[in-house]
Amino acid sequence: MDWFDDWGLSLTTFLPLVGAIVLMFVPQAKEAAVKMVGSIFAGLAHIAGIVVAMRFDYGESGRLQQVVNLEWIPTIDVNYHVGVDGMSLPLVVLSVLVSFLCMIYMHFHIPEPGKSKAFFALVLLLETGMTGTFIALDLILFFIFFEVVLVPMYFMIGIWGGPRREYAAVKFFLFTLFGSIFMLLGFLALYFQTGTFDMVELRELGAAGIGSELFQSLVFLGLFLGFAIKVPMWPFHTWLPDAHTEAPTVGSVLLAAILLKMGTYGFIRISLPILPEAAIDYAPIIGVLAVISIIYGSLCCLAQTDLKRLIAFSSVGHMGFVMLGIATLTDAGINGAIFGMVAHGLITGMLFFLAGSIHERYHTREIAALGGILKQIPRFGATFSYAAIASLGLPGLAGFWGEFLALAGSYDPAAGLDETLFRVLMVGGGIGTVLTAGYLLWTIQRVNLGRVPENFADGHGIHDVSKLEWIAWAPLLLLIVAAGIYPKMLLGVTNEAVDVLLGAFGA
Amino acid sequence: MPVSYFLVLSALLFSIGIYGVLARQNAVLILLSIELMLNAVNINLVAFSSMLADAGLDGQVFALFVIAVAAAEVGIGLAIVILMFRNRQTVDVDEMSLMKW
Amino acid sequence: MNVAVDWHALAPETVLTVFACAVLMVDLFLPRDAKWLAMPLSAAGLVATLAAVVSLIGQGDRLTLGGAFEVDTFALAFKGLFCVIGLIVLALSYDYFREGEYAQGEYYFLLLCGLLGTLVMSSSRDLVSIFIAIELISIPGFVMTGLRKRDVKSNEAALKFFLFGVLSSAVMLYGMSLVYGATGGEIQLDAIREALAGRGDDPIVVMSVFFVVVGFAFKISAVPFHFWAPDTYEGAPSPVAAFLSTASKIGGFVGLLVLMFRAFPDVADAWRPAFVALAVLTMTVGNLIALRQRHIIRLLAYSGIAQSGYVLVAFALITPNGEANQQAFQSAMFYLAIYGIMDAGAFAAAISFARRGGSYFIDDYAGLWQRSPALALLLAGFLVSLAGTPPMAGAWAKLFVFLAAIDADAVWLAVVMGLNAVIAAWYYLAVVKRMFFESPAPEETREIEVPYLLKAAMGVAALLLLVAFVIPRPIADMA
Amino acid sequence: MTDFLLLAAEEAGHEVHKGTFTEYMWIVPLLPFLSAIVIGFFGKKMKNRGHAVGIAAVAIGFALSLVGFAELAAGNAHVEKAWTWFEFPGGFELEFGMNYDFLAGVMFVVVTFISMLVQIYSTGYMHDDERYTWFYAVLSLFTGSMLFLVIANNLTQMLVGWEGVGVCSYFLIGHYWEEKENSSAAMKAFITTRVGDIGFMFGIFALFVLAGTFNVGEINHLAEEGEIGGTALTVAALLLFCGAVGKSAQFPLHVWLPDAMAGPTPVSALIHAATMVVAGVYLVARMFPLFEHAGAALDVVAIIASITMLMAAVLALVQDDIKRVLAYSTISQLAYMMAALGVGAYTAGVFHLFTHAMFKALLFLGSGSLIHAVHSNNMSDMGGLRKYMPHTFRTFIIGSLALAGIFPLAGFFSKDEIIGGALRAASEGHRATAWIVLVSAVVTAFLTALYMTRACVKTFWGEYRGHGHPHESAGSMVTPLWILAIASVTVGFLGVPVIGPVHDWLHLPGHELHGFDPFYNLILPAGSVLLALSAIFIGWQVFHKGRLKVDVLGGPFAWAYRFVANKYYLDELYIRGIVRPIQYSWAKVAYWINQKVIDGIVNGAGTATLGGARVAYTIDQDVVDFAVNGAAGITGASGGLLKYIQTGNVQRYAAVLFAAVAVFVAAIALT
Amino acid sequence: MEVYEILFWLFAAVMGVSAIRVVTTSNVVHAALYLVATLLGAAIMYVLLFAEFVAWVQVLVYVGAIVVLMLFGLMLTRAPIGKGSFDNDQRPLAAICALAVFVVSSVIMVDAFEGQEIDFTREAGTTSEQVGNAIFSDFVLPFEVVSVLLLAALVGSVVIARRDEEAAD
Repeated sequence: MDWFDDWGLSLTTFLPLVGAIVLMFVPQAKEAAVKMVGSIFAGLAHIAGIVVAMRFDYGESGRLQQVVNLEWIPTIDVNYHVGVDGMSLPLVVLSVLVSFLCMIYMHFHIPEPGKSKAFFALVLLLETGMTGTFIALDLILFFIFFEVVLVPMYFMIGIWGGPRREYAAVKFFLFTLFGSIFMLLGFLALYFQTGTFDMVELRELGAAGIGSELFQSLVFLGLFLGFAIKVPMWPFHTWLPDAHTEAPTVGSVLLAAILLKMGTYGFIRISLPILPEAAIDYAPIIGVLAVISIIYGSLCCLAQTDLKRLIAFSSVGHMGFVMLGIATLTDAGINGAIFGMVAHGLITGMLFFLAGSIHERYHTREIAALGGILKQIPRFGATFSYAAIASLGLPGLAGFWGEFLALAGSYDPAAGLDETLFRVLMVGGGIGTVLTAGYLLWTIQRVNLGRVPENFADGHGIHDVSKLEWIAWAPLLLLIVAAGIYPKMLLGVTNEAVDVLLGAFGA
Repeated sequence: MPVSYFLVLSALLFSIGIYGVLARQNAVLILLSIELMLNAVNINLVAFSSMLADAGLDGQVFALFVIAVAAAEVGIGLAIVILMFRNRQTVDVDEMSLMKW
Repeated sequence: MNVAVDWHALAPETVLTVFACAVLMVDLFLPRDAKWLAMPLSAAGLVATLAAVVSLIGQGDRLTLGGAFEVDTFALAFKGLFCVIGLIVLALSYDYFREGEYAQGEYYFLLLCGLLGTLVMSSSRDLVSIFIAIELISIPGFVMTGLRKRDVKSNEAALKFFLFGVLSSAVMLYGMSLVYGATGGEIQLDAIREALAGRGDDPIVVMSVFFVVVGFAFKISAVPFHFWAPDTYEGAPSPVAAFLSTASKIGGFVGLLVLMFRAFPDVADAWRPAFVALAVLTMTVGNLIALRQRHIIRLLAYSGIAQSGYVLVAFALITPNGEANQQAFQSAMFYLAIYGIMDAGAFAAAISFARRGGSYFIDDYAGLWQRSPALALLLAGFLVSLAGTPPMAGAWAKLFVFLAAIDADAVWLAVVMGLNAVIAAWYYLAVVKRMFFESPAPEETREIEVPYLLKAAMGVAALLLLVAFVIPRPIADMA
Repeated sequence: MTDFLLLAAEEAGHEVHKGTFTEYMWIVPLLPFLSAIVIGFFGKKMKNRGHAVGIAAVAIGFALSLVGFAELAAGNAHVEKAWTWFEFPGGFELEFGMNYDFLAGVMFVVVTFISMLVQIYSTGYMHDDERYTWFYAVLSLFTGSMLFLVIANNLTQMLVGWEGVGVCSYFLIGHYWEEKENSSAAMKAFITTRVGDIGFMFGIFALFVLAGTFNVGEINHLAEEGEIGGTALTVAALLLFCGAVGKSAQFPLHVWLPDAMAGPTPVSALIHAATMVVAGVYLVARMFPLFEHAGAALDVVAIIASITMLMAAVLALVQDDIKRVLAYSTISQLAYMMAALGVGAYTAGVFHLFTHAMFKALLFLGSGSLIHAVHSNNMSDMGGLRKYMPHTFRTFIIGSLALAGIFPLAGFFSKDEIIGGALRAASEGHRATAWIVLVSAVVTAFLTALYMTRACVKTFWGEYRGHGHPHESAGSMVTPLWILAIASVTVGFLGVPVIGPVHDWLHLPGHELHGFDPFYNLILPAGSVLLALSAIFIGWQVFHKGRLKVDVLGGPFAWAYRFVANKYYLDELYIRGIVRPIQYSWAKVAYWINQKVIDGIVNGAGTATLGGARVAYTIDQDVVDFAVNGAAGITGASGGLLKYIQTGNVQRYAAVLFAAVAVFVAAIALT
Repeated sequence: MEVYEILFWLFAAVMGVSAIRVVTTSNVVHAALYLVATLLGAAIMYVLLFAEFVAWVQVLVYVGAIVVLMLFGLMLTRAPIGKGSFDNDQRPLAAICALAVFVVSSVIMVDAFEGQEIDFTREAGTTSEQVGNAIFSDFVLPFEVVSVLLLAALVGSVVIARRDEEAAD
């Protein structure tokens, strides 16, 4: 099984790709076969991911493990360097899990205009990109995976999306591309400053300090643009609502559950350890933007009439908490941030699933048109309330710890950061949580509670949660509560890695 | 005798050629102007080569190649002109505001 | 009298010449309905040439014909590339010319001549050879452009191309003559470099280099010397357009590369500004105008212009002392290699779509995906590659130029490139959008049947790009 | 894999006294949680629809609590044990622990006892409810969270339970969510309390930064030792108090509790009278040493409490909805407890918490029985019910008397203790605020008796004003009433001054125990009883005999009445001043900015680029206009001859180019 | 003033004038003839510069072939022999531009080759044999390539110019 320690990660990453290629040769006519192949490969990838997690040595989760480092393009010192540590492992597992669940879900929800083959292939391609981003330890490799994700998502939104899908797709693509160009420039600048693309080496060099202060802050700015757009942080977020609103259910789920994390992950994996001084300089800005995102996102949620769009904006708010946590540069903050990433992945992913299913049952996402879902299809309604309440950060559910730790961190930010400012930010975040509770409960009230509107009274085509839906959702639902009750499940994995990261700050 | 004389002469021819290229409307005449320019080139080359008599005859040879190529080009050019002319007779004018969208 | 000739070094050119003449001869004896046989013959010729090229790999650098002719990695790489492009172009041409019943034999002969020019160019190391090579590339081009003789567009294109071609030659030659004089009678590039060492600010040198650059700027259609290109490409038979925008243009670039990097680097300080201007103008203007194109060939034309802008960045990075030169040189090579393949692929797709009463209008691409998925997918692949996004090799091409730019501390150039990349992605995606996100016009639902050769061409190109993406190492090493 | 779910939790090591049973008190919270899960998943399939499980669980819990309390009483000091929940290298350790002492013990008894009775009662009251099972599941969940909150040995854990009970109360208040106002009431409750909770959370952070731990005992200890102090501590204490204000419905966050009456009456009895709402009091009591050493914190508590108790008592006087009467009474009684703590009368406060739980639960359940009978909350629809429902009548009267503080009922002792404590604190001048507390406490005592009299009169005397024929409720409902009635009569004696065991149980170290004092133990109680009796007499005269009719709607005091009837316009203020603006105006503005400004910029960039493209293209085409002019030339040529190729534009362009090149060369070469 | 200087100035003048006429005359045929004059002048210059061989080639190829070809072309396209402007409306611009190029380049060149003399005292100029040697020593490749090029040009012009009888495409 030792070979697995070398190749497990690559296997996890590239199995879906293989699947996509295999799918090409399955005739579209054989719908069932297509779905089978797709899910099988996603399933295999999932298993591989689990095995990776099992063979991970939690004793020293701060160390990069299962590392593979091969020459790729020697002329510019680009290597195929992959590995996981406590920071990336949860995200890797999350992405394989969610992709697999999406596959299951897709068995009976292929949005218009069908073409299940292409759809499955794209999801698999996407999975490769996402997983790869989290295991890459070489800047260029990271960049490649980071970019690979764009294309399938673009197609997914563009082909299977809603009415304004073209606009949304192009916006998504160009916006992200714009950011990643600057990110790339940052990477190259680092390369010529240090002569390596290797994150590990760069981290060591970074602790000592790379280049002049100006250089650092310029490079950080470049990376910041790339990552902040992906997160997305206010004011770079406007691609998100459109993309989410137009994307097919699965697309939104993957987007929310994993793609957004690539940005925040970039911050903790690359920006912070490699450019610590600059990070300290930028932390206040990031913090402020984060809090703006929180409050602003919540306010926008209150103004939404479209359920899916509302959830999209809620992502802006939640990712704001993640960024706030990162900005504090503290153990608590960054652990909280990672926790928040996973939690948001689970919860918001779940919410998008639900939003999709609501649309499928009621053929509308207009909040005003909906109502009494809990009355009509109790199990579904209950699930919805559950997810929503988890999303508002109720203790005992996943949503809480991320916010708690982020705020805790910002009450007592890292040395060198302005305490007063961050306490103000904390208060802002607190207000944000109240607003969050506000709009989510309001949504529950409008969508879930009350009486069933006449036009749906006949309940035609409106069925409660189906078996396959349960299968696709149960893991998320369980993990939400598990992570809430036993946060150590995650924090135990991450905190050593975070400690290593903070080593760069002499913390 | 200073080589500059020849150089200035070639410069003169060259710029006259440019003038022709810029001011003429008839394809053949433009071609003639370009021939002037090529001759300017040749004068330069030959002048230099005899200025640097000891440095071999590269300049003259170069000039020969230029002449050869020029001949080839003229041939092609006239062929195209003729072809075009021929089509003008046959093809209807209205179809010709082309290559623009 | 008799000079030692390294025939092995000359093998590719020789082989190609032989086959070219063979094609011409055979064509005379072929009955009209068998003229198409010229194509397989030329294909065989190219394959043979490729073989000859391969046989030279790893044999170390060879210098023959008194240094006029050099065979090094650089030359071999490009010769290989040109052969591949040539094969692709042949594949594109076959059905087009067979169905059009244009002068097939002559066409293939001229095509081979043009390719021969590119091969010679790859190895030319003195002014005369470079001049002759570029002429050999251009002159068949003029003719081939005019081959659709009944088509006025074709004629106009030919004439336009011809006039500007000759004019640019004249300008270039004037420059060369001055170089010859200024260097005290040197025509060998290395000798020229020695002669020019430390004369970076000598007016005569600067001027001569300028005339040369201007001449080449016409050939590679760099803004503001680009205006002939789109109309020419559009008017020319599409396969010829493919040839012009790939082989012919890259040939010009090769000439410029050897001149700038081997002959004139010491004068760099004088002409760098010019190249900076050229590069920025070329990519920006090219991209902006491409945004407005609705005719696929014109789109490809302008996008091609923009792409050469990225290559020109490499030239804008040269410095006399030149520790970054190597990087720049490699990036330019790498870019040209990738560009050749992906552009040819894109043309192939466009031609396949335009066959049999198809159209060149992007609007008509609507819903192509539902009509013939494979074609749509391939074209999308090429466009994505041109846009420089993974998972196609185009990403590496861009990356390398970025690298070079950053390496030379020309950050702002890199930024400009980046923004251009975004704009470019925009119009490439617009086509993709049409093909995938829109449904075909009701009457236009029939599948487009694509001839095998075209399929093969596109397939090979796409495969090359994918492979080059996964393992860019070979090209990177060669560059 | 086990690693992946790191389930092994190691001891975090605090001083642990061994107790035989108290060791295992963590079972008590666990039971309801389990029952909640069982009911939730299988309840529907059970023939009793799940209540049996819930009742059983909580009954066992009650038994255990009694046993545990007995052991405490027997002298085993408090038990604390904890496991690490998670920790960060930065000394940031979060525990998952239990801390069982007298305070917790009292709470345990109260919570389990009331919960048990309420659940029994609900079998009758909720019998026909369509969400019966769900109701029981949430009740169990609530009980569990409440106990979890109580047993917590650290603040974060407490916060978790705190929010847990909050969400349960949200569910239960909104139990009849078909009606919008009910779900709105639920939202109001949750969000209002959440405002306080944020303060609580920040308080936790502040304390952690000060004390470096979340552990209650350690924090209190450090506070007593004076290790931590100063403004920071005061701020921290006040932040904690924010949480208390929210949960215990103190001014200015009290507005949610009356609306919370939208929930089923048993819920009101359990959550909004006996248990959850006292969580705030419990928090302050739990952190009492901290508050004592936190500068002005206690004074703030005292003042807030005074305001609240008066305000609420007055409001209780004008309500028609019987549950609202009780709700406001609850608010003012909670304020009473707070006030007690505010003047340092820790024992009295906690004891009042205990007794109040009994009789207030009794009153709520009683009112529930009434409502069940007449199908209306309004006292205007009741009247003369003593004839129809004797049991309810008797028990309700007992409860009211207890609340009014008539000897020898439970309320008497606890309330008396508080007034005494306030007087002591005032006279001995520990705290300036004690006087305020004293005065308001006395007034409130009077008002309390008054509004309870009013309620009883309007309900049980006079003629029946409702519809149908009211009848006594079923045994399942009456039995709990009697049990609670008995409790209300008896429990008070635990707190008999001086000798009552409560004084030992709830005695804080460092506080002197007061011996027998005729003034405090005879005269003062007598006085307060007289006060209450007089209030009852007046009430009887006014509300029953109808003496001294005051025209509240017109007349000189109309404004006052309107002011009170509108709850001092506080709700208006919140709704109009805060909620609506955020919910509508600000949200709209933010979204407008999003769409128009930010997205406008984004799209603007795109449009600008396209514009640039258009310009560039036009120039390009005009300049390089080969074909068009060519066509023109051909037009000329159609005259017969190929005269021109009109390359005019190209040539002009080329001319410019050449000139430019020449200049460029000149510029570079000749400089 | 040496004889060759006189010759130079004389023919330089001739060349200049006729060159100007080439680009200004309004008669196509005249233009071609003026070109002939210029080219002959150039040939003389080559002779002066001891490049007889080039001079001969110039006369034969250019004057013989190219110009004749041109005239044919003009005839074939039946360009008007008579009057008529062949210029577009921007002579001034063109003139300025040409002048700029002339001034700049001549100034620079004069300055650059200050004092570079051409030695006319040397005896006989380069023989065709020397040229041949040069070509076949250093310029084999270009020579071969040019032959291909000429072939291509030939074929090309034939293809383009021939009337393909059948109605293709």
